Amino acid sequence: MGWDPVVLFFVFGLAAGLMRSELKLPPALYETLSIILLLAIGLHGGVELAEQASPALVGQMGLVLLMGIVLPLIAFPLLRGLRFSRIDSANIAAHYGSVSAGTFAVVVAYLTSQGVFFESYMPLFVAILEVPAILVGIVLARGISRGTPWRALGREIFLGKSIMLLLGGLIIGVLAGKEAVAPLEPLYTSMFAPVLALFLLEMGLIASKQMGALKRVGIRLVSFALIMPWIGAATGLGVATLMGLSVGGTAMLATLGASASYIAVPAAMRLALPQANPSLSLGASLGITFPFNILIGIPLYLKIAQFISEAPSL
Amino acid sequence: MGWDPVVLFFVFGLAAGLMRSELKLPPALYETLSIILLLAIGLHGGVELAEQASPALVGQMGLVLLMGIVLPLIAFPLLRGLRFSRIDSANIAAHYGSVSAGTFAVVVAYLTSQGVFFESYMPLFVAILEVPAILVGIVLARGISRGTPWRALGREIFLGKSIMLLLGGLIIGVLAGKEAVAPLEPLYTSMFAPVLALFLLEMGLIASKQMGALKRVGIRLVSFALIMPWIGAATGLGVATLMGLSVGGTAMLATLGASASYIAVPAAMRLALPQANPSLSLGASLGITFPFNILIGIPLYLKIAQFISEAPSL
Amino acid sequence: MGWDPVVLFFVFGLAAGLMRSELKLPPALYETLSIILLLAIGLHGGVELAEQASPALVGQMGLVLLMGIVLPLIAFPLLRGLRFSRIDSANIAAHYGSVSAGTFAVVVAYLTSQGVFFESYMPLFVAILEVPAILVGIVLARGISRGTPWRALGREIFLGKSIMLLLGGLIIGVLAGKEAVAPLEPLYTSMFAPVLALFLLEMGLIASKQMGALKRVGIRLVSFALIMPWIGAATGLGVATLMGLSVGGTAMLATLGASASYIAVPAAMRLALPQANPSLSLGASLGITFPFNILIGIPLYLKIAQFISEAPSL
Amino acid sequence: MSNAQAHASHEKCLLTVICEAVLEARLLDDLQRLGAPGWTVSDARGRGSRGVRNAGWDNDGNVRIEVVCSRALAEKLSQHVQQQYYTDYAMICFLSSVEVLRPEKF
Amino acid sequence: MSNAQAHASHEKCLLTVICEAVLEARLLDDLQRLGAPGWTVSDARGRGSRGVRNAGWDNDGNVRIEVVCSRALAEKLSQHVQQQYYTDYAMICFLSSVEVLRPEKF
Amino acid sequence: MSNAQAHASHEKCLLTVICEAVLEARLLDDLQRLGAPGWTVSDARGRGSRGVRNAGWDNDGNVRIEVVCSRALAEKLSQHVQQQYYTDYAMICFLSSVEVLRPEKF
Ligand SMILES: Nc1ncnc2c1ncn2[C@@H]1O[C@H](COP(=O)(O)O)[C@@H](O)[C@H]1O
Ligand SMILES: Nc1ncnc2c1ncn2[C@@H]1O[C@H](COP(=O)(O)O)[C@@H](O)[C@H]1O
Ligand SMILES: Nc1ncnc2c1ncn2[C@@H]1O[C@H](COP(=O)(O)O)[C@@H](O)[C@H]1O
Ligand code: NA
Ligand code: NA
Ligand code: NA
Repeated sequence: MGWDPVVLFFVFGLAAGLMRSELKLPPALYETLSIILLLAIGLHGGVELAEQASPALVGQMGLVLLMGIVLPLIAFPLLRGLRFSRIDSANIAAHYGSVSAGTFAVVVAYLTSQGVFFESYMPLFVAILEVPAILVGIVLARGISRGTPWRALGREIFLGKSIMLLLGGLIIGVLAGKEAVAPLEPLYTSMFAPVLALFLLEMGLIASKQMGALKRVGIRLVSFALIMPWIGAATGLGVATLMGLSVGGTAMLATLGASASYIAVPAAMRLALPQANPSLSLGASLGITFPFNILIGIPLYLKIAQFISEAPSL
Repeated sequence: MGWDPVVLFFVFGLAAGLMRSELKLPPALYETLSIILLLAIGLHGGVELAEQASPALVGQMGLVLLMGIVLPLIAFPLLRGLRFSRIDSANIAAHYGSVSAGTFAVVVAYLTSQGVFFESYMPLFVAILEVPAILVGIVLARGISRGTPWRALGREIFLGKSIMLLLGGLIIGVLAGKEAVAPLEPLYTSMFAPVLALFLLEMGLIASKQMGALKRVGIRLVSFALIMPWIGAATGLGVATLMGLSVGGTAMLATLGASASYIAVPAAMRLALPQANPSLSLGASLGITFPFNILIGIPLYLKIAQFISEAPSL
Repeated sequence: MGWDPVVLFFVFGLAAGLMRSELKLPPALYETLSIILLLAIGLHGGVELAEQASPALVGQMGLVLLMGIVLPLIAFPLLRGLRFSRIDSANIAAHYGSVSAGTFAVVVAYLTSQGVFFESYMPLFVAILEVPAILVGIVLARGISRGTPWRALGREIFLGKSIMLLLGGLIIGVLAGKEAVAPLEPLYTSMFAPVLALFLLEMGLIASKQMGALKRVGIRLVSFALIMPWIGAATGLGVATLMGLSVGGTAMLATLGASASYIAVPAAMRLALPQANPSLSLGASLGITFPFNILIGIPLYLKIAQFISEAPSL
Repeated sequence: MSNAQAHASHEKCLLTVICEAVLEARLLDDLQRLGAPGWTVSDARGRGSRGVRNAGWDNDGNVRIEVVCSRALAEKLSQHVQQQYYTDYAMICFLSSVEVLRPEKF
Repeated sequence: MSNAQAHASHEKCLLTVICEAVLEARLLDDLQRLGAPGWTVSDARGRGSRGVRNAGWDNDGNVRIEVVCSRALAEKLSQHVQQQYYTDYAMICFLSSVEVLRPEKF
Repeated sequence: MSNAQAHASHEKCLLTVICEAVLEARLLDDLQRLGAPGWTVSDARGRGSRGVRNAGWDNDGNVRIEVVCSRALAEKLSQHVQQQYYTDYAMICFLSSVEVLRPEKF
């Protein structure tokens, strides 16, 4: 088998951006693609959730929530150790504690193309992981001060675009059920790969811009952006093992742990923590960690998950 | 069977809007979706028309045209009775005498998912119903005065976006025929439901804004917007029975009667009757009648059509 | 069989534009459609190229390159003879020496619907033909002067949107191979015709505007725009015969020869040769030659190619 | 402004009209008829005395039209526009002075 | 300007704020709270002391907000906006004078 | 303007260039090279002496570029732009005076 064409679209965007090509997608297309991806992921998850829901799921959700709290708490001291300011460290930690729905879409496409089974309610975990790191990040930066406009922040976070779309899709999937959703299946079957390919083309273009910006910031940020995915992936692997997920599910949770947000968190943190420098967090998340996960991380996490599952003593 | 997911997308948009979520679709996407829907409806109708055309159709078209003239003449005195100004009454009557292509798309999806047969040339009637109510509305407001720029109005109406797309699709379908149109079928088969779902998501967001505006306007307008669909549906049922339509076709014509325009008519009336308050007509049409038809009306009209068709004496 | 519906969409756009209808597509949709078409053509070509590549291809590529150099050299004296200024002649010649990817998409759809085989690596030739005419045009206008900013022009041309997308798709197709690209196939199978239909609708609207502009320019330009396609097609037929292409491939190369650019070349020439009047070149290319090829040329070129292939002595 | 004179720039007037998008074609026809030398249009959204116009869908956007011309023409255009459309449509108009290098264009 | 007076037009102030798009909702809330009679928003991209903002994706665009109002209010609004957001967000603000025909609107 | 002075605001110049979109990259390069402190770009359509530019497709739109800077620089930029591009491209340029609160930015 050749290269994964969906990933090649990302490489293409990256290359076009680095060559300073004229190529750009209309902003409305990028928005449309990300709306469709989020809805499709949510809907697909909801449909399957309706079929497979079990009481054990509640415990699993708790564990995933915990993971979303722990990850930024690991990232923060690491960043402080690398001499980032308290505010910037908290901001970057929030990005890395949360998840990237784009990366999730790629791991879905990858496992599907490899024929690896995964628990179909994983999109639920994407939604759960989006939020806690934001709150932890804010507390890390400000303490639990009175001044924090929690109400406004809560609105901002829970009513933000990406969580609404994921949860909306999920709930629609659960309420409607597999049979009724059939006419909408193209959203996560035949249309999924083409939409994802175009989306990754644009992500490549965006990432190439962030890489340019990174040159100024230097080696400390790049190191963090390359180290943190391993820690996140390891945490995800651990939690998945505790939860008793399948090999595919384990690879996915590792990917989620390793991924850093670039939609929901930047928007929320920009308003909640305006003093933080967004070019640091976006540079790391989009310019380094996203490409790393797409190009190297995901296949690797699957390998490791397979290796662990075959290890006799575990 | 669970809830209809396409309708749930509307509810989702409505809920997101009422919760004041950040969610919004790019305007270019909304425009694209409505262009595709109109073309797909027209094309599908045209293809079937080419196969099923019969002399009886001419008579049926005449009856539908009549229905488009009668409906605003019923709505107008009702509105005057509710103490709306002459101008506003004429404007709202034009909206309710005309039809909503979005509502038509939903009834198509609903009947298809229920496996109910309907005459495939119904889109022709959508196109026919769009126009006469606008003219009647203008005459109701202004009388048949000399001052009315009929030429300019005619252009505005017949060359307006929605009629062009419906008729354009229809004519292409007729000229090309089923076999040749095959490569375009995804427009009204696999892509139809996903496009409609996204469209209804946006319609939900738009309707939620109109509902907010309705609070100021009060109970009289809401009453009208809830009563008129029943009258329109009854008229549609009657005309359909006269025309000898199938159960599905009857439910559809009832839906068309019950629906109120929010694309073609607002644009035309804004220019033809600028003194009318557009927030009244759009508030009623989008904020009340559209949701009513989507959520309650359509299944009901089908039930009634089925009931009538089974009644022995009819 | 009825009319080709894809072509009817072009006629529809043309008619709507000439009737001065309100119909227009959002610019972002037009951009999206052309991006998808270019990527799909490239990807499809790349996939097939990977399967069919042969050493003979290198020679064929050379011949096609030569054709791209010769065509503007034929067009230029013709234009000078029609009393266009040197600059304008060079500019128009560059447009006609290059190719129109939109026209290519139509010939792909046409041959496919007619069940005519063609060499699947034809998109490679589209990419090759885009460039040389631009360079020839610049030299014709300026001579090989020192002042010409070749570096900047080179960037402009090779990194321009349409070549990037064609080549990017092509390379991804080659690298990934048929099996891996399978999930992306809807881009050039089920989605191709609907995307092309919408694209041609917009092209019709655009062409109608150019036709208006043509009235001022008069008969000389129209003559050129109607004569040159025959010359280009003849050249394409000749080169294709030399190359030993199939009947379908021959019709395609004739179409490429007959077509004139309206995306890559205008953008490049506007910057390279600003003194040239863009409404002459776009008027001819979009207003006359594009419609001519879509409506009359393509079926004709196929007929001729079939006739030649059946001629015993050739 | 003496400074400007010294650089051979010339004072002209910039008329800005912000109104609902549905008026665009009609207003531009009027501008042409009344002799405007050109115009620039961009899409906008906004809020005024006639409520919020969010540009979320077809009938809900504004346009921002700019015309550079002589003060006399700008005043004529703005008076026409306001007389014709102000009562019935969401709209505002304002004038400001600008300097141009090639006055013959406007 | 005496010319303007003669035509019964009135001087008002136009405040233009260009800032990152993420601020839009918050800024408009502030404008409303501080009494702005209306505003017009359009999308933009740009470059300033805080780098390039290309509007290529969600978190990377600017908006251009215009308010026509009295000079006093414009100064109040611009001072508020700058105090509140200037240090942390990409933003510029400027004032200019414009003439309107119906001063009661602003 | 004395009023403005009293509020410690400072007079700067706003250069607005409206031109065909294909020039955008090149113009912005020039602006940067000539020392513009920043710029804002938005998409537009329009009509002028060189016909209608409808923004319907790739090669048919305008952009509206704004630069706030010192008057001297604005004149230099506008002269450069007009010399370089005016004959061959659809384009207009105009200057107006604006007041800013933080002159050090521009
Ligand atoms: N004071 C203002 N400043 C800037 N724009 C305004 C102002 N008032 C109204 N507008 C714009 O003009 C449109 C129509 O205004 P109105 O007719 O007052 O609703 C609004 O949607 C805004 O875009
Ligand atoms: N001198 C300027 N002229 C015009 N627009 C500017 C200028 N400086 C900054 N801007 C705009 O304001 C935004 C924020 O500026 P800044 O905070 O300086 O990065 C930029 O992205 C530009 O859109
Ligand atoms: N008098 C004017 N007022 C406002 N915008 C103008 C004016 N003249 C030209 N423009 C704009 O500048 C562009 C180029 O102008 P031109 O080079 O005259 O065709 C046009 O497409 C319009 O967007
Ligand atoms: Na993470
Ligand atoms: Na009706
Ligand atoms: Na050619």
